[in-house]
Amino acid sequence: MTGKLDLDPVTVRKARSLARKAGRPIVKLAHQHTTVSVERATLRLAGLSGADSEGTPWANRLLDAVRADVGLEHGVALPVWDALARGEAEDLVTLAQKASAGSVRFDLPEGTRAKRVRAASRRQVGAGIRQIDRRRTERERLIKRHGDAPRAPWIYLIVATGDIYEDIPQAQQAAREGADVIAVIRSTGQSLLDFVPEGATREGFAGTYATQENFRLMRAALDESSKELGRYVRLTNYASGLCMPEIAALAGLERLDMMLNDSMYGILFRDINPVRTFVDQRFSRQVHARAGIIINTGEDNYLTTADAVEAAHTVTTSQLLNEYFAKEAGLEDWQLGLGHAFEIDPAVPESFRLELAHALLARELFPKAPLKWMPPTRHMTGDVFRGYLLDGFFNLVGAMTGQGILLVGMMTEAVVTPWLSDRDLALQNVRYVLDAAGGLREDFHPAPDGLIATRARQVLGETIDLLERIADEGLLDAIADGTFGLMRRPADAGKGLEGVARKAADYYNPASEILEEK
Amino acid sequence: MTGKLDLDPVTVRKARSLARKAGRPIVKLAHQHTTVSVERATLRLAGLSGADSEGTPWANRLLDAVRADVGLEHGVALPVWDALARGEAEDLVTLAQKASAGSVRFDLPEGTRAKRVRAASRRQVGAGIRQIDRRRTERERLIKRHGDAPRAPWIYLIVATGDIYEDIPQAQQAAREGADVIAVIRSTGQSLLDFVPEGATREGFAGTYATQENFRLMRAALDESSKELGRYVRLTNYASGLCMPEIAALAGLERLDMMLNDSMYGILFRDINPVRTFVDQRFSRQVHARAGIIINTGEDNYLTTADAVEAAHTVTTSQLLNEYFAKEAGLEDWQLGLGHAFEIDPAVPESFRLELAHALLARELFPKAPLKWMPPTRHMTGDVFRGYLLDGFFNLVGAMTGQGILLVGMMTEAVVTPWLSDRDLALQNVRYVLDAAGGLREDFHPAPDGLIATRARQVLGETIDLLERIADEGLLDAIADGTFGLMRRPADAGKGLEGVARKAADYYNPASEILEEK
Amino acid sequence: MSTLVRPYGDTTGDGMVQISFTLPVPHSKRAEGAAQQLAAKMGLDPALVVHARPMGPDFTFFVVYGRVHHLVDLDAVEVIERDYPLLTPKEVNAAIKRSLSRRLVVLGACIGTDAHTVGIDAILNIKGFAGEKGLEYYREIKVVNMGAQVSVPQLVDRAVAEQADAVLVSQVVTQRDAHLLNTREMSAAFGEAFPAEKRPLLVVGGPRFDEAMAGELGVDRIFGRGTTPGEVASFLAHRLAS
Amino acid sequence: MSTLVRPYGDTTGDGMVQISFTLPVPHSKRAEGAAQQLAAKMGLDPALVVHARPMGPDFTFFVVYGRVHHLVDLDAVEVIERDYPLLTPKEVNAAIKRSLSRRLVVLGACIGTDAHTVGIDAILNIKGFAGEKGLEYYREIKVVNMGAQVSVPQLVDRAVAEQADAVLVSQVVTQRDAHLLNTREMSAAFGEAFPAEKRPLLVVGGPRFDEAMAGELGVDRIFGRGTTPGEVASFLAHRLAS
Ligand code: B12
Ligand code: B12
Ligand SMILES: Cc1ncc(COP(=O)(O)O)c(C=O)c1O
Ligand SMILES: Cc1ncc(COP(=O)(O)O)c(C=O)c1O
Repeated sequence: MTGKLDLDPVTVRKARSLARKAGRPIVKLAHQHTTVSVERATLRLAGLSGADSEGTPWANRLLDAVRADVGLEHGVALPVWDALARGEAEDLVTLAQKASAGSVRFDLPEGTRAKRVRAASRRQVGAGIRQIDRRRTERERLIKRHGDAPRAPWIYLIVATGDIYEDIPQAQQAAREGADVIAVIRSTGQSLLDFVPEGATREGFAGTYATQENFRLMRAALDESSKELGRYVRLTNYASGLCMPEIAALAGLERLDMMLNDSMYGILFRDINPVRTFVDQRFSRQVHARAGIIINTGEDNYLTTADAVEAAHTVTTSQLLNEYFAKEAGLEDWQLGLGHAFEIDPAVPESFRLELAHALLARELFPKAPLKWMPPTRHMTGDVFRGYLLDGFFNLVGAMTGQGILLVGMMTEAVVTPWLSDRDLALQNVRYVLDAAGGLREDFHPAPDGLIATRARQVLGETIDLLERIADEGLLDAIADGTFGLMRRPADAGKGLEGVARKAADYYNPASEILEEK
Repeated sequence: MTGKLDLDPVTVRKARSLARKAGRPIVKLAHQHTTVSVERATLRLAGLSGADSEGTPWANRLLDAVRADVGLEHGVALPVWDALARGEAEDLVTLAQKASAGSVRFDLPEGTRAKRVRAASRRQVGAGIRQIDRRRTERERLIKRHGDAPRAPWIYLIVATGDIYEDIPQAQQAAREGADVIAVIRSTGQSLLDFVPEGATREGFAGTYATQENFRLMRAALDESSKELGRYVRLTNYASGLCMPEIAALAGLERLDMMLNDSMYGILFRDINPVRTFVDQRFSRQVHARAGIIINTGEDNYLTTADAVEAAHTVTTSQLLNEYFAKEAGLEDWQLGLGHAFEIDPAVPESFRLELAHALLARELFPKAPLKWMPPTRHMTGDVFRGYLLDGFFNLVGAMTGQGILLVGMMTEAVVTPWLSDRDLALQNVRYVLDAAGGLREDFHPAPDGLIATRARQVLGETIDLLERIADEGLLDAIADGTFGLMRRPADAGKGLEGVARKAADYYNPASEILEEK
Repeated sequence: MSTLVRPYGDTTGDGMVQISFTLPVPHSKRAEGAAQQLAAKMGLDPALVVHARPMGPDFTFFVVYGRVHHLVDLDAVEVIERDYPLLTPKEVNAAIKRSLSRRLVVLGACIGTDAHTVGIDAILNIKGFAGEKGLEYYREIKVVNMGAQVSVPQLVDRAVAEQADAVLVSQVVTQRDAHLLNTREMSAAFGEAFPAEKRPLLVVGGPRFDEAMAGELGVDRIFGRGTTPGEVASFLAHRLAS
Repeated sequence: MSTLVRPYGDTTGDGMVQISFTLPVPHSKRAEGAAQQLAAKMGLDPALVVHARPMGPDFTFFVVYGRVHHLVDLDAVEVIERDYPLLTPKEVNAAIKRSLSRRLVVLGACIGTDAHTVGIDAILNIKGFAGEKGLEYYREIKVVNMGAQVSVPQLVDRAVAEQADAVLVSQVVTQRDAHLLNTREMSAAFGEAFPAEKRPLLVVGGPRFDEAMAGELGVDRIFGRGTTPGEVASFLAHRLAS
């Protein structure tokens, strides 16, 4: 598989160790802080679900009450299970209801009482994590029963109607036509909600809300399809955003198979506070690791605002950082759907070969990761014929460089969210390219000093320079300076900062404890 | 350029000598016969043009009168210039008019009289051939002045409105958008007319009549475009059919740059008598050789009726035969636009790589010929999106295998004769593929024992077997047996047979004489 | 299935369609407005001109997306449904044998200047089409295939000579309505050459015919895109041998 | 140029267009007839259904080619033509200086949940678009760019605080008419927050707006696909500094 670029192993090792150097302080930061969403995720793992009549989840209600009484810095476990131990309520929902009615006061247990409270919380959260474990086993069993995707790359299709009940038949139809992975695009704006909506929903804009019930409905529908089709059809949704940890927990509980989860996406593209993001990210990835979920990172997004040639090395840099953070959180190579994209202006001479160079570099830097290969979006126009052609050449790069997950490009990218027929046409395109030209990989041998190899080496060189700068000045400052996707995001600004707290000495979180044990 | 397939030179030599063996008897046949069209072409070279009030060309009128009086077997020159010498008319048109009014009788001169008559005819026909020479020089001068096509492959576009006055602006627009070669498709049925229509025409079906005036109008329009665009834009039309020799003469006189001219197309696809075709073909190619016209052969057509995988070796076989006949007639390597096509069913696994194998085989067998690469037609459907994609992959094969002349595929192939917008979209497609991926040729190295090289060797092997059979049983019998394009065409049937005559001992044709001299 | 439906883009009833066309006007805001106007006349509202590309100084190509408000009434759709049973070759042979007690004579050709024989060959040749054998395979059918570019007088003469029961004509080239002109010429010639009751059954086929036009063109049946030999054989048996 | 034109496929006046759509019906002859019916309602005559592809058990995708008989009347095309002069940055600065004698304050944002800032940034950031510098480059314009996902109340508050002369809003997501809903909400809020004569100039932009809808949406101007910063600056100068 590797070796077409003949990358220098010393350089590659250097790149990885620079990423480690840049990432380590961030991991330390994550150890030192907690967030509202980490704590709510803990409550959800303990079984708390549902919402009040206004749609505010009980997890939010309960956490807010706890925070008002004792602050966030000790974690939610001690005060909550203390209250339960005190008999304030027989279960978490009742406790949340009472708390939001103002009829419970929270306290911090100490000494042996604290010890017992910790154990009780660990038992209850542990049950949730065991449920995630069961889901993982169930996935393995279903894959064994129905069979896996028939080949690489896996074909990944989105649905985005905004209405889960329209999404379902569309997803089933997409699966029937060959999709190995279905992604339900999330409604615009959900990533900035500091709660996870409840129930089945029908009113998203350009996407459908990520809710536990929507997860469940879609997973059940795809289980049906898997049975019908004799191959396990995977389901994807989005973790990144203000509720990363909670969504990760719900995804694990409902047996989602992949999650969009990028270490910096929320910071760069949603102006979420960097510390909040890094803390949430680490917890959510620990949950994914446990759940056997494959993450998809978001480097492709950089190229929708920055130039894909000039900024190619920022993609590689971010992939190395994402890899470091992911592995630190316990994810394995096969779980790393590192992102990149076919976004070079098609008017650039040799653009196709430059794409090959970038895609091959990623392939050879991360030989065991199921890279996520994203279609052209930025240079798509209303000329749907041209768009269909570009998508074909995108598919060809995917095949020639052995990408693991192929996001299917839509000819209407610049026009509308995909129509039923767009997906059908797009799949025809993928199928033609893979079947007719997939084997071209065998005949593809970039000359050692040709355009492709030279370009790949150049990007790797620029990556090392950039990583050196980042390791030097610190990742937070680099982000503040607009290094990625041209966005400037200072560490002390951005959304969700008020949901971050530095852990107190007695901070306790049973979920983290269990997840770190592994 | 060569060497990617590592073809065995001994095998290649063997293929060529078999083609020679199969072709030589046909050349002999051509030497022994003449046809009405060869003789009319001779008259046209001597300056006879125009038609009677019913549209029958004077060349036909005159020849028919001659034939009625003395037969065809002596050639038209002796009786015609004899009549002129006798003072029956002061020029050819007047002679033709009188002859068709029945007021001249033709005779065969003998002895010294015949000698003088021959000399007179040679002088007059020689003037026509000198005009062709001047056209050739003019072309060379214009190419020098305006510049040549900017790169290979040359981009070849068709116009086909049926109306020369609609064709002209469409052709100019196509040139503006990047066409290096414009082909005016001929009206259906013209190839079966045993005369060349006269004047500017506006009523063709699915194409425009090939007439001297239409040639002139279009060439003048493209001369304007060449000036406007700073590159010489080439013009193509069709020779094959019952009037091959005459059309070749007119094309030379009007400075066309390429001609569809296949040694067997008329036989196979228009049921024209084989002897008629081979005789006409040889003469017409001698004229093309003199005029510096590039011929385009028609092997692509086989694949519209036969299966492109099963029949691949018939294409190679026919290319070798066309090459032999062309060189024998005086054409040089750079004038051999040997045809082949992207016609494998896209549903066949690895179809794209099989196309590469076939296209590369042609490239390496004929390293100096500007191969004519034809787009998919047979497997095009009303799904214009899919069609646009296939055309893109067709273009890619063209670029990766160094084809010389790229016929631009149209997404509406299965629907309508091309629209203005189809051509524009098609050119965008070509431009994208050549600019973005053209260089991929450098990175393309089929493994010595991989699918591509193995397939190419297999096709070459089957070609040798077939050529052996043909050389053995004779080409005429092979054609009668349905060897090519699944058509059975016996040598004693087919259209135009009545226009063939075995030459008499005193046969004389000044055009042949001059053309053979070279 | 409801009998009233709308186009479906992304959700039920959204009515979304895609169109493309060229206008003979130079590209400008006005040209885009003109594209919008045409789309509106076609019933798109709203209509989004999502792509406008100048093609030389005189033309602009447009891609438009939008919602049409037309309803499609499935009950009002007229289809030339098969009004005869689909028979196996065996059944066709048996029917002919029973009712004619001689072989049925079928004459086939591409008429006019049309040289596309693949379609008629698909129907006539043994090899057939889409896995079905062609009419030559039927023991009780005698097939005379005249091939390409047959003139109407030739065809009529041969029909007389062969005492054809049915004449099958293919037309693939449609530019300037060539197929319609040729078909009309053909049916008129047969009308003249034969008394009505003796005229052979006239069948035309080709990928761009409207199957509903048989009456208008003076023929007995039209077969379109994707026809299989079995359908044709069954039709012949139904009309000539039952 | 004649003022009445038709689509151009292959020859002048042929009226040819291409359309594609999906119908929520299983593939069958009837479905093809339904496609034909829709095409006819759109004005195609003849209409050729050249492609019909079943998509699962419930849907069929169609491609149709045909001739429309609609005429496009170029004189009747309504375009929002630029009704103000196109100025250079220098001229814009001079005009503002002359008539306002202070800097013009422009507030920009993507409102609602829309996070597509590339378009508004193209207008506002120095870097600009299509070779033209953005409004930040203009000495006499003060630009406040609030970025993405700004709520309407936030926007109004900031407009008050900055004493904005003009508010520039971008909307790229259009699914379920999000852009129209958000724009209406925005204009209504400004209507409530300001007396009519004090209300800042409201400008919206995005690739899928119909520029003729400004009145309907309660804003002063709409800019569509491909707008350049210079056009916007000139418009502002025209309306606020002349
Ligand atoms: C193969 C082909 C050729 C071959 C023909 C070989 C041969 N012996 O037939 C060659 C290369 C010679 C050729 C030449 C030309 N062709 Co051509 N050709 C095609 C092509 C690629 C495929 C046609 C085909 O074989 N289809 C497969 C058969 C099985 O399908 P079918 O014909 O539809 O037949 C089915 C049904 O319609 C029905 N049917 C058909 N006839 C009949 C008759 C009866 C009685 C019945 C019951 C049923 C029936 O049953 C059949 C089986 O289901 C098409 C493009 C395309 N992809 O469709 C262009 C096409 C038909 N050709 C076209 C043209 C214009 C030409 C040329 C004039 C120039 C050119 N562009 O190449 C020349 C001249 C031909 C002439 N004088 O007629 C145009 C016609 C445009 C139009 N609509 O008017 C097309 C559409 C290409 C294009 N877009 O320009 N062509
Ligand atoms: C880049 C991009 C993104 C980036 C945005 C980064 C950023 N910081 O802006 C990222 C990756 C984050 C993104 C995310 C999403 N996107 Co997005 N994205 C695009 C993309 C590829 C390009 C848009 C763009 O940058 N165009 C270039 C700019 C310069 O053009 P413009 O916006 O038209 O602006 C010009 C004019 O319109 C005008 N203008 C625009 N605004 C204003 C304002 C004023 C005041 C004025 C005067 C002028 C003006 O001037 C500009 C210069 O000429 C398009 C597809 C495409 N090729 O168009 C999809 C697209 C816009 N995205 C879409 C969607 C649905 C999303 C997502 C919801 C999910 C998804 N499918 O990815 C998410 C969530 C976004 C959210 N919450 O809003 C859809 C919208 C569908 C629709 N019509 O409703 C599109 C069309 C893709 C698709 N077919 O699904 N996206
Ligand atoms: C890694 C990642 N997370 C999340 C998202 C979607 O985020 P939002 O829901 O905020 O649009 C994307 C979008 O492409 C992404 O790449
Ligand atoms: C070599 C050759 N000659 C002639 C023609 C056209 O012949 P006709 O005018 O008979 O259709 C073709 C068509 O593709 C061809 O390939």
